[in-house]
Order: sequence, then C-alpha cells, then structure tokens
Amino acid sequence: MMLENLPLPFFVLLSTVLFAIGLYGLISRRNAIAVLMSIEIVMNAANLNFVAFWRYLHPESLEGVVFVLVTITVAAAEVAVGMAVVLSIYRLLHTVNVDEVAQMRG
Amino acid sequence: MRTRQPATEQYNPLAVFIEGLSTLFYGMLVTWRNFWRPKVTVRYPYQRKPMPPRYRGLFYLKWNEEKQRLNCVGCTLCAQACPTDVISMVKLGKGTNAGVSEFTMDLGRCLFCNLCVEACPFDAIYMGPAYELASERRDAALFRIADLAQGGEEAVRTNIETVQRLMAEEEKARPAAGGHAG
Amino acid sequence: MSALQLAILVLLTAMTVISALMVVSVRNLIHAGFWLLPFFLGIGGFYLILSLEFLFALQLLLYAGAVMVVVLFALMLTRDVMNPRVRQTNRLAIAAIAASASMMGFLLIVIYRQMGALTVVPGQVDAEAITRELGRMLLTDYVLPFELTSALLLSAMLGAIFLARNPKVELEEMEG
Amino acid sequence: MSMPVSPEKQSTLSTVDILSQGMVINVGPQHPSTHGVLRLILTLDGEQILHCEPVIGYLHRGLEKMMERRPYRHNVPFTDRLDYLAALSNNLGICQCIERLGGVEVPERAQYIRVLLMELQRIASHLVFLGTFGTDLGATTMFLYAFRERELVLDLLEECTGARLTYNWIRVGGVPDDLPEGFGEKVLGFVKTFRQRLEEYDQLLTRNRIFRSRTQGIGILPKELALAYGTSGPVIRASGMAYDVRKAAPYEVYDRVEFDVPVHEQGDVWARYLVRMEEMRQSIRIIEQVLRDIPDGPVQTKLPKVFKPPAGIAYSRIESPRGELSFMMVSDGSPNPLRVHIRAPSFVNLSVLPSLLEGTKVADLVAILGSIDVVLGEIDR
Amino acid sequence: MIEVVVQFFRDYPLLWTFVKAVVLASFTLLIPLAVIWVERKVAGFIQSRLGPLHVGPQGTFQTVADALKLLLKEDIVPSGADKRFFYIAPYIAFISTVLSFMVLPFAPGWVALEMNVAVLFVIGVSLFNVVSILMAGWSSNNKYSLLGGLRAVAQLLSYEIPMVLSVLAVVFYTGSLSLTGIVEYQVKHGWLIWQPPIMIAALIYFICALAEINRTPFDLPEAESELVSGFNTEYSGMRFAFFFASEFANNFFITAFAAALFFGGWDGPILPPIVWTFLKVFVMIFVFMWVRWTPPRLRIDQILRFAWQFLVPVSLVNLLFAIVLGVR
Amino acid sequence: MGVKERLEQGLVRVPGGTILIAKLADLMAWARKSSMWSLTFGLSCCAIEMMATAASRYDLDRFGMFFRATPRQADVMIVAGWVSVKMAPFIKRLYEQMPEPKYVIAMGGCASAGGPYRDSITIVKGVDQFVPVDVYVYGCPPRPENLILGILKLQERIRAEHLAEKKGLPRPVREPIIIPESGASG
Amino acid sequence: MNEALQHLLKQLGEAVSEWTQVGANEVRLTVSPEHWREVVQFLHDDALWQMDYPADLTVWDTGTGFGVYLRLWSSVHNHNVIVLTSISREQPRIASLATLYPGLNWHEREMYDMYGVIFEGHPNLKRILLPDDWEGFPFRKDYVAEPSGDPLHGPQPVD
Repeated sequence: MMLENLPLPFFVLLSTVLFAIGLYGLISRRNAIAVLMSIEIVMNAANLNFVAFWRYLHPESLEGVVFVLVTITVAAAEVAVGMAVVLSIYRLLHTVNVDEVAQMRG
Repeated sequence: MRTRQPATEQYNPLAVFIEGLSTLFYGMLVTWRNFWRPKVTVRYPYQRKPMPPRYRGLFYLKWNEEKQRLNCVGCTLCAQACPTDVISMVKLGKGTNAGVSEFTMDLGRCLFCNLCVEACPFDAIYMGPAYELASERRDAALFRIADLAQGGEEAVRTNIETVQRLMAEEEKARPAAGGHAG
Repeated sequence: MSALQLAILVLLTAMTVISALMVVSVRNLIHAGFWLLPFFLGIGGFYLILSLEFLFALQLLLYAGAVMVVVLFALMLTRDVMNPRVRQTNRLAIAAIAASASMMGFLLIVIYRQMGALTVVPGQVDAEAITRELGRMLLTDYVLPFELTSALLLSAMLGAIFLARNPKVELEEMEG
Repeated sequence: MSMPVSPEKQSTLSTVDILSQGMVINVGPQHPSTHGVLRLILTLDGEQILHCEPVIGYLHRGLEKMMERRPYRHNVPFTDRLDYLAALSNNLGICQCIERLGGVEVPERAQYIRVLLMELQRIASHLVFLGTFGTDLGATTMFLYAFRERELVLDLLEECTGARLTYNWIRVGGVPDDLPEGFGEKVLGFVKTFRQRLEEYDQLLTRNRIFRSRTQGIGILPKELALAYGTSGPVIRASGMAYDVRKAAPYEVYDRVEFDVPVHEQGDVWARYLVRMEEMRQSIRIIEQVLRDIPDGPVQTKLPKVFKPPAGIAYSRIESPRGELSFMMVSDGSPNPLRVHIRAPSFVNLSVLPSLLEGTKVADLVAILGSIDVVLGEIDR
Repeated sequence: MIEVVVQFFRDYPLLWTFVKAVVLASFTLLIPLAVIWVERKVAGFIQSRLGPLHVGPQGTFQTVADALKLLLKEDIVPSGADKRFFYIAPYIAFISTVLSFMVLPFAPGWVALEMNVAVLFVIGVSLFNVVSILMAGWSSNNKYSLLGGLRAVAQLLSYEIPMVLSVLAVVFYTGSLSLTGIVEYQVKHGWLIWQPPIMIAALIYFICALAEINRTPFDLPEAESELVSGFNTEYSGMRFAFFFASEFANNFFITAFAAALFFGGWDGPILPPIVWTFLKVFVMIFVFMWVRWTPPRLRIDQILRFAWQFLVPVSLVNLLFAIVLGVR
Repeated sequence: MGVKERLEQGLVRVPGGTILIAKLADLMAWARKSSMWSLTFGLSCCAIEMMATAASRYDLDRFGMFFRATPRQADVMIVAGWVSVKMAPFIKRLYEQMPEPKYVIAMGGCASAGGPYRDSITIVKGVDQFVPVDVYVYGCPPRPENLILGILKLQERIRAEHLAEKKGLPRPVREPIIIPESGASG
Repeated sequence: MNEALQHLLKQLGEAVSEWTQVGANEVRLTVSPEHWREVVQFLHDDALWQMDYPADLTVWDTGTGFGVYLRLWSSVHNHNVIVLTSISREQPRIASLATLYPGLNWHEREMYDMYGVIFEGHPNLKRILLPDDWEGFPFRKDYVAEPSGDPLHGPQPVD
C-alpha cells in the first residue's frame, strides 16, 4: 500500500543492520539460549531480504516466499532441537554457557 | 508408597476417552436436573427461616406479667453453671422475693451451651430465637439488664419497683414476727 | 507517501531495530527473550507492508508464538544459572562489535555499488491470490522441498523429544 | 505452594529453581486446600515429594489444661469445638468417659437418642468431607450439593438440639431433653430424600472417569502401616482392616442395631472415599432401625449437684466420623478432673501423612490430604 | 454530515480501521461483564442457589460493580517483581484478545479487519496470550505464579496443536483461510457441523477450547486448591481486572470462532444475522459453563498426556479424513 | 487508588466538576460495597459456618461476594475462628498483603474477643489487637444469617465512610476498642 | 486373655508391679519406668499378645511426678492393654516407643511439648503444638505464664 515511494534499498539496509546486530549477539553472548536468539535475528533479517527482493524484482513467481517458508520451518525445527540440546546440557553440566561447555568437553 | 499411575501402561486412550466423555455427560445430566429444580436459597435480609422452638440464640430474662417482675431472683446459679463466666449480676433484696438489679452478660465469650438455662430453678432465663448479633462495636458484646430483660428498660424499672415494694411489705410483716431477714 | 504512512514506517523500523539491539545487549536474558516479541512483530509488520498477509500470520504463529515461547520456557527452566547481574557477554564482545561492524561495512559497500540495480518499482500483486498460489506451488513445483521440510520438522521433533528425555523427567514435568 | 509471603520475605524466597533437587516449599497455613490451618513443609525433587513435614498447632488453645480448671460437666460444651464437624461425637465421648469414671447409668431411651444423633452427625460430617474433597479436586458443584444436603441434616439437628454446629446436647447421664414432636417422621423424610441424593452424587462424582483417575492408585496406605501408625476410622478401613469401635467395643446400643462395616482393600484415596460414601448408607440403615426400636422412658439420670467421681483413671472410646475418638480422664476425687486427655483421631491420622506423601507427585497432595479428612480443631486441641 | 464522515473515513481507511479497533476494544472490555454475570447466574442455578441478586435487578449490575471496584483498588506491585513486565503483561493479554476480535465477522460486513488469512492470524495472536501469561508468571516473583505460568503455557501450547489441526479440517473443506469466506461457504452449502469429519473436529475443538480458556476439567492454571490463583496470584486491582476481562472475552471469542467455523456464523432464518451470531455464542457459552460446573479437574500430567497421546493423533487422522472427503 | 486521585484532580477544574466528583464518589462507594471479595481463609468452627454461608442455602454470591484464594484480590478478610499466637503473625501478614481499601470482619466470639478461651494462654483475645476490625459478628458460632448481617453492616459502614468523606468530614475513626469488663471473674 | 496374662506375668513378673483385669478383654498393668520399653516390647512381639495397634499415649501431672499412660490394642486377639507407670518430676525421662510404634511419635512429641517429659531415643523430639520459641511446659501444674503483652508472640493474658 505504501510501497510506491519506498525504495528497495530501505529493506536491504534494514536487513543489513539487523544482520549485523544478530551477528554481534551471536559472537558476544555466552548463554547458549541467547546465541540461539541471535541466530533468530539473523534468520529474520535474511527472510526480510528474501521477501523484499521477491516483491520488488520478481513479484510474478513466488520462489522467494517459498524459500522464506522453508526457512521459517527450519528455524522452528532448529529452535526445538536447540532448546532440547540446551536443556539436556543444562541437566548434565548445570550450565548453559557456551564457553564453559566447550571447556568441559572431555 | 509410590504412586501407581492408574494402569497407564496398557490403557486404551480411546476407550478411556469415550468412558470419560460418557461419564461426563452422565454427570451433566445431574447438573441439568438441578438447574431446573427449585432453589434452596433463603434470601436472608428479605426472607427468614423460622427458628425451631429449641433454638438457642441470645438469652433473655423472662418477664412475669402476673407478678409484674422478672423471674430472676439473683441466685447466681446460672453464673456458677457457666463454664466461661459469662454472667454477673447484682442481687436486689433478700429472701424469697429477692430480685435482680443488674444482670450483665458478655456475649464475646458465651458458648450458647444452655447450661445456665438448665441450672436455673426459677425459669428466669431462656435462650431465645434472636441470632442477629453482628455489630460494628466491640463492646456490643456486653449486654446489660435492660438489653436482656423482656420488655427492656421499662420492665427493669417495674421489676425494681416491684421487688422493692415486696421487700418493703416483707419488712413491714417481719417485725411482728420479731425476726429479720438476713 | 502520506505523513501517516511515514510515521508508521518510522515506528516500525525503530521498533524492529531497537528491539533487536535489546535482544543482543540486555543483561537479563529473560528480558532479552521478551524483547524478541516486538522484533518478530516488526518483521511481521514489514511482511504486511510487502502485502504478504500469509507470511505475517505465519510469523505471528511460528516466531512470536512458538519460537519465542520455547525460548522463554528454556530460559525460565535454566534461570538459576543466569544471574541478571552478571555480564552476559564474553571476552569477544569488542571483537564482535568489530566483526559485525566490518561485516556491515562490507555489505554496505556491496549495496552501494549495486544501487542502480536496486532502484526498481515494485510490481502489483493480488494479496489474496498469493496465498492460493503459494499453496498450489508448495504442492506442485516445490513439493520436494515442502516434503523435505516436513521430514525435517518431524525428525527435529523426534530428536528434541529424544534429547529432552530423561529417565527421571517425563512429559508431565514439562511444566516444571 | 507457599502461602503468599510478605514482600520482605519474597525477595529472598523467589528465584529458587523449580527443577533443582531438594527445593523446599511451604503449603499453608493459609491455603485453600489444607482444610484449616495446617502447614506442610515439602522438600521436592522436581514434582516429586521427597519429604513432608506437617506443622500443626496453629489452633492450639490448651483445651486439656483448661478442662482441668473446670468441673466435669462444664467441660462438655468445650468438646463441641474440638471436632466441629462432629460436635455430638465429642460430646458423647467426654460424657461416656465421665459416666465411666463416676459409674453413671444411662437410660435406654437416651442411649437410642444418642445413637440416632450420632449417625445423623456422621452423615453431616461425611457430607462436609464429600464437599471439600470435591472442591479440592475441582468439582465445585459437589461442594454446594453436599452442603445443601448437609443443611437438611443441620435443620433436623437444630430442631432437636437448638444449635447448628455446636450442639452440646449430650449430658452426663443421658440427653437433656426428649426428641421433639414428630422428629422421627422428619428424619425418615430426610432419609428418603437423601437416598436419592446419594445416587446423584454417585452419578456426578463417583462414576466420573476424571474423578477416578485422580483418586485410584494414589496415596496407598498399606494395612501394616495403617496399624502401626494407629490410624482409625475410614482411613484404616480403606486399608483393609475392619476396625470400627462400634463393632470392636460396642457402646450405647450399637450392639443392638445391624450394620456393616465397609472395608476396602486398596488403601488408596479412592478406597477412603468409597468407605465414607458407604458409611453414609450404613448410617441411614442404623437411623431407620433406631427409629423403629426406640423405647419409651426417661432420658436422663439424676445426678448430684456437685459431681465428684471417685479417684481413678477412666477412658472411653467411640467411633467418631474420623475414627477412634478417645477421652482419658484422671480423677483425684475432687470436683475437677486432674487430667483430661483427648485422643483425637485426626491427630493420629495426620501423623501418617508424611509417609503417605513420600514419593508422590505434588499434584496428588490435595487429593491425599483431602482423603484423610482431618479437622484441625481436634488435632491442635 | 454523514456523507462527510463517510468520505473522511474513505479517504483514510487506516483511520477507519483504528476507529473500529477502538470500538472493538471497548466491546472486549464490556462483553466480559455480560459473560461473567451469565456465568455466575448459571453457576448459581446449577448449584441450587440464585447467584448475584441484590446489586441491580437480578444482580445485573454486579459485574459492573466488580469492575469499578477493581479499578479503584490499590495497585500492588510485589517487591522483587520485574516492574515493567509486571505492568504490561495484563495489557498484552488484553490486546491479544482485542486483536482476535478484529477479524471476527459478527454479521455480513461487520468485521473490523477483513483478512484473507484470518484463521491463521487468530491462532497466531492467541499465542500472545501465552506470552502474557509467561510474563505475568515470571515477573511476579512468586513461586506459585511461576509454576502456574509454566503450567498454563505447557497446557495452552499442547492444546493449541490439536486445535489448529481441527481448524485446518474446516479450512480444507471450505478452501478459505478467511473467516468471512468460511461463513459464506456455509451460508451457501449448509453448516459444516453436519459433515462427519468436521463433527469430530468440532468435538476436538470444543475440548481444546475448554483447555484454552482454562475451564474445568482443564482449569489447572488457576486451580485454587493447588496453586493459589496461578499466574495472577500477585495481581490486584486494575491489572487483575484486565486478566479477568481478557479471560472471559476470550471465552466469548472462542465460542464466536467456533460459531463461525462450525455453525455457520451469522447464518440462520428469520432473525437478523447479528442476533444469530450472539444466540449461537451464548448457547455455546452456556454449554461451556455447564461443563465447567460438572466434573473435577485433571492433573497436569494427565492433561498433557491426553493432549499428546490422544488429541494430536486423533486430530491428525481426522485431518486426513477431512482432506480426503472435503477437498474438491 | 491512583485512578481516583487523578480523576479528582482533573475534574475540579471542570465547571460543575465538584458535583461530578460527588456523583463519582457515590458510584465508588456503591461499587466498593457491592463487590466485596473475601479471602478464602477459615480457622475453626466458624469457618464451617462461613462455608455454609457461601453454600446454596445462604449464598453469599447474592451480594456479589465470592472467595478468592489470594489476598491480592481480596477486599475483606473474614477471620473465622480463634486465633492462637502461632497463627497471629500469619493473619497480620495476610492482612498486609491485601490491597487498600481493605476490611476485616471478626467472625465469632473467639475472633472478636477471645471467646470462651478466656483462660487459655495461647489464644489472642480478639484479632483487633493486631488488625483493625470493622465488624464484629458475635455468636458461637454465628449463624450464616448473622454473618450476612455483619456483611450488610460492613456495607453500611463503607457507605458511611464515603458520606463523611463527601461532606468534608474526617473519615470516621474506627471506634475505640472498649474491652468489656469481664462478666464475673470473681 | 487369662492365659496370655499368666504368660506375661511369668515372663516379666518383676517388672509388673500391679495388674487388674477389667472386663473380658482389658487389662491394666502398672510397671516401673525402667521396664517400660521391655514390657511394651514384649506385648508387641509375643504371639499371645501381638499388641500391634498403638491407641493412645499420655502423661499427667500428679503433683509429685508424672504418670504415663499407654493404651494398646491387638487387632489379632482384640485385647486391650493399658500400661501405666510414673516417673519423677526431677528426672522426667522415659524410654521412647516411637521406633516400635511409629504412631506414638507425635504423641510423645506432644507430651514433651506440654510436660517436658523426655522420651529417650525419640527420633525427632521437639515442640509440636506450641511455637518453637515458647518457654516452659504449660501443662505442668506449677507452670505460671507471664503474659508477654504482644498478641503475636508468647503467652497471652488471661482474665
């Protein structure tokens, strides 16, 4: 509805910023769950980019959206497995700190 | 004493589900029936349940219309019978015609046990149907003779007058016999 | 673009970026988890702007609903190891800033150089038709990825159940 | 499940992990399902209860000591406030004890009246159990139905005794007054209604699958343990031990009426529930027999004004709705007892709770506690 | 005058939607008053008593008084609570309810936001409720609240799945994700409830709806006898009122949703469509209450086991049937 | 109470606002007295009568009263039964956890004045020693009607408080507690 | 009953100082406190008695000492036994039966709470009914409570 005056670079820039934020969190966070949250940000940035490119460049075929659909599903699966891993690590080692987990690897 | 889960291992979820649903409907029949039944609620401030004659509410001192006095003679038998020392009184006069000038009861510790009534040989006190005892004041628990006597203030006054008159008559009759009460 | 539209756009952008920043920087991880909600909503809002109602609903359902709740659940179950007073970043924090800044710079250069290709006018789409078309495509052209995703989801679910399984902890202890 | 704690306490209490081992939580003393002011300190491993420590005494008033300061007969009204759901049973308990101490005979008609009142009281008490047990498990309607029928019993008792809850209608040497006019017919009328209502309860609750899955196999009390702990009443009978004082040591005219002692073998919450439901039916049977057989005659033995029993020790035991209620009195020949001891059935039944709860889930706590049916007034005395 | 207003809103459709949203929000605030009153009356009648009676004729103003009083109560924030989240949690719950009402068609054209993926939207938005419960439970800094919150979330998520699956059966029948579309389909082809797979779907939906709005036998999150008051233990005054209101508005919504999905929405003879909608909703609400006041509640593990071991497989199989029978 | 103050501050500036405030205050008092949720909290015998009052025969819901398990959502605390020293701190704490405006009904002789336990060293002789009591419901135990009467008295009291406030009078102080002289301790 | 009683007297004659038979199946034994545990153990284990049900345990203050009262019941033989003993005021100690009959655990705690009688060998002898910080043993005849003046703590005034 308001796309007429909204250029594509806006979306690209936005997703770049979000991607960078996500990347920062990915590297700097210690808690495994926080790392997973950062990954979600990165994935959402990518999704946004996909959809924007699809909308501006190839609105006639829906490949971009299909890809996003697949990504979202994968993200859901990833979170499910990720949380299961985190919880079992927590039960085992009583920590969810990625650094400590790496050190404890025996 | 481990909790045994009710046969989780070999239970058939479908059968349980159907059983659960059917027993639920079965129970819902009961609630349905009760939905249409007449309600048992007594709408209290507007509607009252009649009290049975034996109901033991707030007690009162009986007024004897014939003798124009309260039946109480101030013998303190009821106060002795009370397990929680609810009653105190001041005796008025002496002898057979004695009365009571002050009679106090502390509702705050009354057990409504009826022992005082049973102890009274003169049928002077009685536990009546009054049960509305709520108050905003704590000292509302303290009932004086005027609150307890049948007929209130008026009755107490008449009672004292009657007793004093009787005392006076007795006094008049006594000197002839040469004795004195006491 | 009307003023109202501009305002909505600015608000949406601000909400998304700020909440993303909060997610990665807030000390209290539960707060970070709750900050995911406006972030996902913001992304969903952009989908709506891009006339993808379906994706918006999906975003709500899967991200704002499922993913976020699972994350929060995990956070609350492990909350005794995350003290909000403790720094939640590791030694790499500065390196991380550098890395993400350089990554962003790199991307910005790429975008800047491709600016010409990016200045395009969006085509018209029929919002209602998209959902229908999407469904058709998923069951015809893209049936293989679709099925693969479902297989992935199933295996993820089984894997998650297997991983989370603990001889002592049964399903009923999901609630604590 | 702590009671809501005060702000200053909260900050230290919270953020204890729920999953971690040995978490200690508090249930009560103000908690909707502790049936009064009972406090349970639970040590948990996840959802499993490792250890439970009941804390009692929140209603303690030193009644036994207070009784030592009063003449024998003045103590009867206080027993109303012991097990306030079955005040008449307590009245009977202490009166029997005093009668044994002083060698007082009770007229036959008074004995019949006592049995009649006792069984009405049992029904009223079990109805409270049924109602509160229903609420504990979430069946709120059951609570209101049970209380609705309980009001009918209370109406009867009120007409006979003049009070709703604290009757004080059993005296040393009999009962203070005869039954009121037409009482028998009213009781029979009630019995007729109540039979139908019992069917309704079965339909609403007993047969309900959810109810059964919440109660069956939960909180199993083996027979040996029930004996060793000295539990009594429905608790021990649900564990397969047919111990009922009315049969084991018949008092009043219980040896002249016919009734069965319901016994269940499983020892779980469900069995305790069933035993109580069955007991209500048996009480109806007793009531009908009593009304059929009741003889005419006086209802009270005359006693001296100052009652001084000879020195000695006497005890009485009766079957209150909660189990074996026993009074023990030591007399030194003075008008006041030297010592009154009340063996409250709930006190003993509650002491088995820690071993019942060990290893169960927190969610079953309310069901188990509700099925023991304790009254804190007599536990704390 | 009216034309000017109409024209104004035609020029600014977003503003028009906003107005509708405000109207809906007030509706969401007011409808619980009616629902709670009905609930208390029905509960009273089922339990042989009269329910609210003395505040207004037949106690009709009872809930108004309750709401007013709650607004005037002191607003306690427990010390140690996470203030910000504690503050906003009830509003999130409330907003989620308002948002679901946005796409609900009350009558032809009476819908605040025509959305072609309304069904998905509703389900997505209802998950906000879950977030708010987690937020409330966590931020209260009370063990009861947290336990209640986690339990509530476990329960809501578990029952969301069979619920979505049973709703999807309807979607496959009608080929539409829009609620208006679904109702229009039923106006044309007859109510869906008469289709066998949908019948089962409706039953599953009914059970899940009971769990979603925390009704007995699934009222564990608020089980008084176990967790004092569940996730809202620490809430008082206005914030509690919002939780309360959104819970009962949800009750209304979930039945209205069912009416649209299975019972033809506004479809019905003689009476105007809006009346039909409300009629169906209130009949269903009555049934919900009737069920609520009958059985005891389940234990949390039984609830979750029932969802995962029974409802999910059954609704999956049922969905397959619906696809086979329904997709043309 | 924040809403009320803010409303009042806003309204005085409006012409005719004072009348509006008066009407508003009426409404508030009405709401407060018509919807008293009480705390599920029973101690002893009186608790059973309290339950009976809530049950079908007397039905407290008629007055808009129902029981809330958490003190945060309760307006009135009915102390039903005797209070021992071991229990008193908990009652005080529960009272403190209730939000303003809050009311206390002492049900039964024990909660009001110590009841029959006059010579018990563990029984507190009346809860008004540590929480302010608005209505005393005497009786042992009070009949459900009696409790309902107490509730009606409390409603009157709430109205009276508000009327005093409206006329600019100070809120009626809770009447001084006069501990009755013991009946016949001698 | 008679046979069992004879058996008991034969085995533990010196411990039982006095005995009376009341009715068909009730007997009262008075034992010395040193033999308390021994007698009860015998009653519990012996095949002729099998007193497996701990019905009641209490203590009373005789003014000079404490009397202890134990009532047992046998679910097998339907015997009732009352065992009595008395202990001195200065040394209120007696063997605990809580390990033999877990049901007596709380009774013994209560008696400790009220009379200060120490049950030796009790697993958890602490106050049960009174607050933990209560001073003195209120059921003793010589106990005088000093009102603390605080409704939330300590003894309350009486009138």
